Amino acid sequence: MQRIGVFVCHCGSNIAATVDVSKVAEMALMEPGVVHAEDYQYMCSEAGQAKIQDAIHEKKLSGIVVCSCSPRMHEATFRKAAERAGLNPYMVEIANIREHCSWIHKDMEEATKKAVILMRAAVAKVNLNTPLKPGESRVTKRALIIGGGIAGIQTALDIADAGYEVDIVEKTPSIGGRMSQLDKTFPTLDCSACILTPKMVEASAHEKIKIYTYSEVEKVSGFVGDFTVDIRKKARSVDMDKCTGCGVCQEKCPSKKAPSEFNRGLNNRSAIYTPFAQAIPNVPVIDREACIKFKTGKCGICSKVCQAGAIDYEQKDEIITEKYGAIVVATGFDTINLDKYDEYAYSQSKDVITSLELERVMNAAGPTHGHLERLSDGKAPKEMVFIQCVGSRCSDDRGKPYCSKICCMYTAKHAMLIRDKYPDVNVTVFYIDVRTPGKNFDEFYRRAVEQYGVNYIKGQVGKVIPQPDGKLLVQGSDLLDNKQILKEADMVVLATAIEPNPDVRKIATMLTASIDTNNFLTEAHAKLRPVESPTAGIFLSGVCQGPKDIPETVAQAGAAAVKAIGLLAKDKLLTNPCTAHSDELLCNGCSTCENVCPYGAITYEDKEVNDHGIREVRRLAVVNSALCQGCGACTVACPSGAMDLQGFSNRQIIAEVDAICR
Amino acid sequence: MSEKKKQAELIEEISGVNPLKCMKCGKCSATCPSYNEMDIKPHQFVSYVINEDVESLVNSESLWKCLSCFACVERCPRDVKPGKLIDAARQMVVRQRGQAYLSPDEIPELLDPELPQQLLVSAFRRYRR
Amino acid sequence: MQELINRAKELLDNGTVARVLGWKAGDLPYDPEPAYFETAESLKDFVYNGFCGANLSKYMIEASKLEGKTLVCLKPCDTYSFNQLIKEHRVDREKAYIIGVGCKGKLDIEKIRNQGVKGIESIEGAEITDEADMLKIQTIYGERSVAYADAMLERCHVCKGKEHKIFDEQIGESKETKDGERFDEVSRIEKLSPEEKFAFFQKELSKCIRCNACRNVCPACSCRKCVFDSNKFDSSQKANVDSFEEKMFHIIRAFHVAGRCTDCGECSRVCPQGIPLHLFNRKFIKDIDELYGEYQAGDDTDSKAPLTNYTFDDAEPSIVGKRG
Amino acid sequence: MSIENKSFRPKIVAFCCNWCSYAGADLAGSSRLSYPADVKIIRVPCSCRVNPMFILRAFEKGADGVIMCGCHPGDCHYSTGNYYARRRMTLLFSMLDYIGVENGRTRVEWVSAAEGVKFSDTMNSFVEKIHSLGENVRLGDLRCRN
Repeated sequence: MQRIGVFVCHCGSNIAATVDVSKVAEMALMEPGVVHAEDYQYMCSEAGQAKIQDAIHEKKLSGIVVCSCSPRMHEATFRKAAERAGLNPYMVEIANIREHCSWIHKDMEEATKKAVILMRAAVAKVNLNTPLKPGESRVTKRALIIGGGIAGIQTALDIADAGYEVDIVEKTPSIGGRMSQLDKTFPTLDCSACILTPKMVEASAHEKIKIYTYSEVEKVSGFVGDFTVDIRKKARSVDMDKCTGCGVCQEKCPSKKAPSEFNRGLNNRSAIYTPFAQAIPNVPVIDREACIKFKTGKCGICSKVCQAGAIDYEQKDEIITEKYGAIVVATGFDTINLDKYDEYAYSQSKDVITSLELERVMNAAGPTHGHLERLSDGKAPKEMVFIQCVGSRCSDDRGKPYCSKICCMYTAKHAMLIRDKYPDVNVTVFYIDVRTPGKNFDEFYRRAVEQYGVNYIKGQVGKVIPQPDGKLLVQGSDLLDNKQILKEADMVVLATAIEPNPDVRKIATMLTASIDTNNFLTEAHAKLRPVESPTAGIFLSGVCQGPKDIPETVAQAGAAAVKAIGLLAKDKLLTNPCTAHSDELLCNGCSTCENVCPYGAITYEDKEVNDHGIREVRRLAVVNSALCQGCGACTVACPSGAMDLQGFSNRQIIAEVDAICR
Repeated sequence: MSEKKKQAELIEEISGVNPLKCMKCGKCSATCPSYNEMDIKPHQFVSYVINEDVESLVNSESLWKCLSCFACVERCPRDVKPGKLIDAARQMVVRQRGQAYLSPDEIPELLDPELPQQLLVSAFRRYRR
Repeated sequence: MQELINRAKELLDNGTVARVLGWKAGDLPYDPEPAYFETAESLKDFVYNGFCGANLSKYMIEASKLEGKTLVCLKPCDTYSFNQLIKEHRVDREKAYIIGVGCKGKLDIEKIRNQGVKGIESIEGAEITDEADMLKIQTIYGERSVAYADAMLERCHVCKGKEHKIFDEQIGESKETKDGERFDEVSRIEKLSPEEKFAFFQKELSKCIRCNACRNVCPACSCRKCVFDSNKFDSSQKANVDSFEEKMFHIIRAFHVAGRCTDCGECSRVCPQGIPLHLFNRKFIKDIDELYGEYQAGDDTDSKAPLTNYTFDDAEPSIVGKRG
Repeated sequence: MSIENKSFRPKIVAFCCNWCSYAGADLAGSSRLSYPADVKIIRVPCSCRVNPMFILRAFEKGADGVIMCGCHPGDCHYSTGNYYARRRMTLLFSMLDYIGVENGRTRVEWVSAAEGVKFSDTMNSFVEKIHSLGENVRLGDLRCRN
């Protein structure tokens, strides 16, 4: 029989206001095994933990039930407290009487009754708890970064500087990401390339960093500290060792009709290409869809002009298998598809562009060489209209329910830059709210209004109507003046909502990392663990976790790096002891469990058993507890009940069921 | 419950609109073809319902100026549908006059030159699908 | 039958097999029982007739542990069970010499008795070699005759086919007996109102005396120790008639064999209370076929069982309420 | 609803997977989204840990309804757990329906960690359903207590 102590937390008034905590403690004493019960204001405080520890010593407790907030909140706290008092940490169970009781019920009597039942269930479970000991697993001291944008680069640099090996896997031919497409950055207006390129170079030159560009993660297995990852290195058709990056092949390539991804499709590139001049590595790839040689078998000009003999049409995709201790996701974002917002005429007029396209137009390396001009006729615009919140803050299925966060600031930046360089251009911004929380952000926006004379109108645009003369008629409202506005513009810029890179869903599935309804990766705790995924060993960097600007991304990238370093610095990890175990005398050796195990943790061995005097060799399931993650799929698949899960055993769960239904 | 509150709730019920979802972006007014002829503008409809001042809405010019083109309904990013609110206010007026509950089969017979055009348009829209 | 005995003698004599697993004549003409024969002489008691319904596959679990090969006689439907046991690593194919025996449908003594036949002394026409469509029954009250088809087990009327799924050699002829649809009865029950369904099953299950005959005969219930006999689920409470075990036994048993049950029908055949236990198993089979694609357990030895498999777009559990 | 029904307080067991639904229930709590106190949650690591025996056990012990919540298919923390759970529960529920236990007493709902509102809505509608079905007598009386 256990000697159980029950500790009921008031959580200030969070619990005590709706649950009669002393009554719960009183009722606890009537439960089998309970030898001690008390309530206290804050069980998680030092004083509260001391009470638990004192009781363990004084009453020789063998099990603890804490009636408090969710186990997701403080289970670890109380387990550690018990451990310090010499009790096995897995002898602690939590009855969640806050999130599942006091916070959702108003009636005191009802809530108290429920709290008592939840306490009973936890006591019933603890009565069947057994001390568990975590196993150990090794840590591979290498990190994988998925995504080579500013987030991935920064995380990689920070981890590498701490002395650990880092591999970056980037899908496109070059690292750099979205930031490489930007012209200037707010709120300081430095040139994006000027601050990014040195980091790209640093990453590529770092002896601890290996970069796989034009590559994708294909398969992930294993677990924290010991992931095995297959990386597909797509055929570049260019030998990276031989290529000197002279660029002659791109110049001579006769196929120049492929839309440039880097310039958002605003102009074309050759079939053999590097996405941009500062690309790292500075080695082109052949776009096999666009290449004449690949399409017709004839051509081969690039091969002829390449003095280094680097062109290799025969190159094949290569799979590299590597082990990692930690994985950082830094897959970034893209702008949403605007098909559902036809009222803004994006598909009808070349002069309606997204803000990211405007970045390319404003950039000296862009399609217009940095001249602000209409993409339809090359004329300089006189009237420019910016429309905010296109697809952001939408509760219908056309857009995204969240604020994309960066648009207010980049629009202020664009408006300011245009007014600065082309003072005769009028700039009007239609906004719903201007959101500028951030250091020097509101000052920046005010400068756009006060110094640069940007015309901000509070009100959304309803429709953009292309006119026969090429102008764009913008119909919007001015809510402050209570007017409907009709305005002729030469160019319209849409502050298009951003969304997580569509690949992230596939990657999250491979990593078994959870994802929210908007495809942003979920953090382990919204406030306290913002750069970790709930899946151990997976860390989040940049916009894949939620909308962010560059300084925030860099800050989070550093934080993710620290978390990854904290993991890599360990030689051994303690594994979750709540793993499956097979009872040798009950096991049929039928392989049913093996078929449902997602981790390949179950194997079969011929073992001699002594079944009540009968000695025989049987085929038995054996669980590798380092691989087992404790899902329990096998326990239900097992027909004989031989397979059971420690910490969530059949008898424990049934005891809870019985206690609740009593 | 006060009469005013009842009216406001009736509007919400008929329209199926939750006016609290409005984020006051003004896209409805931006898009409205009858904007200039209206005394209460589409983006203001919601506040009249929230403030339980259905009476002003019912007595407004806008009530019969709205063409029921539903551009505002189509484009509202928050699913608030100001056009449905004003449509509901019209319904209320008609119901009070005792011409409640149109069924699609009845419409042809009711084609009366006296009947406001807006009602017809919105009725056709409502029963289109 | 003689051909079978001769061949068995031959295989025993030349040392191919160490023993024969077949049926031995019982005390009464209609109750042959499974038996091992280790010598040629002992085969004089060997029988194979219409009353040899017992599925011998399950005996091979123990026989696989014995020295040498065991000759086992399997009817077509028994071979599904044997395949399933191979899949679950419960029998050793190398330890078995399978003679696929022919089958013309197996008889149910209860069906004969239900026709008012009492005091049976002998039965003619049940031999596997007999071509007669009628059974001639000598009773203490005189001779009676019963149509073979009217005396057949339910399972033979919905036979899966007379093809042996696994064998080393085949002896004896088979005759098609299927004249009904397997799922008709399940469909009928499905269409009843909840009250009628409940009344039906309550009536049937109330007859259960928990003798465990169904469990013991079932080739899928091959666990070394049944969950109802271990303390793993707090489910063994023998003393308490009104316990969890008592009420849920048949549902849990059916669930445990779902996707593994070959529908051999042994559970219903052996039930002393005549509970149509196959109706539970068949319901699962019907659901699996309809929801996850047709699946016959024991058709092969390597396919994935439906409950250890999935597709991304499987039906949601709410489909149960929607099917009506 | 009759007065009798109002005094009926159903016993409802909810199995919630640790990673999504339990967290969803926590979110419902921290968002103060109420649902009846009749619902008691049991935490399991994954929906695939829920043995049909647990559900039958609950009914046998007097539960009036059992609901199981897990991560949305495709989002399982253990990749595939809820796919197995989905098949198991579909078959079990179908069997219970087959023996005449009202289908509304069992439910599976996929609730993510972000869906506090869905969790609370689900529990409200489930409790309402159990209220409309009344006390569960059938599974407790599957064998006549002659």
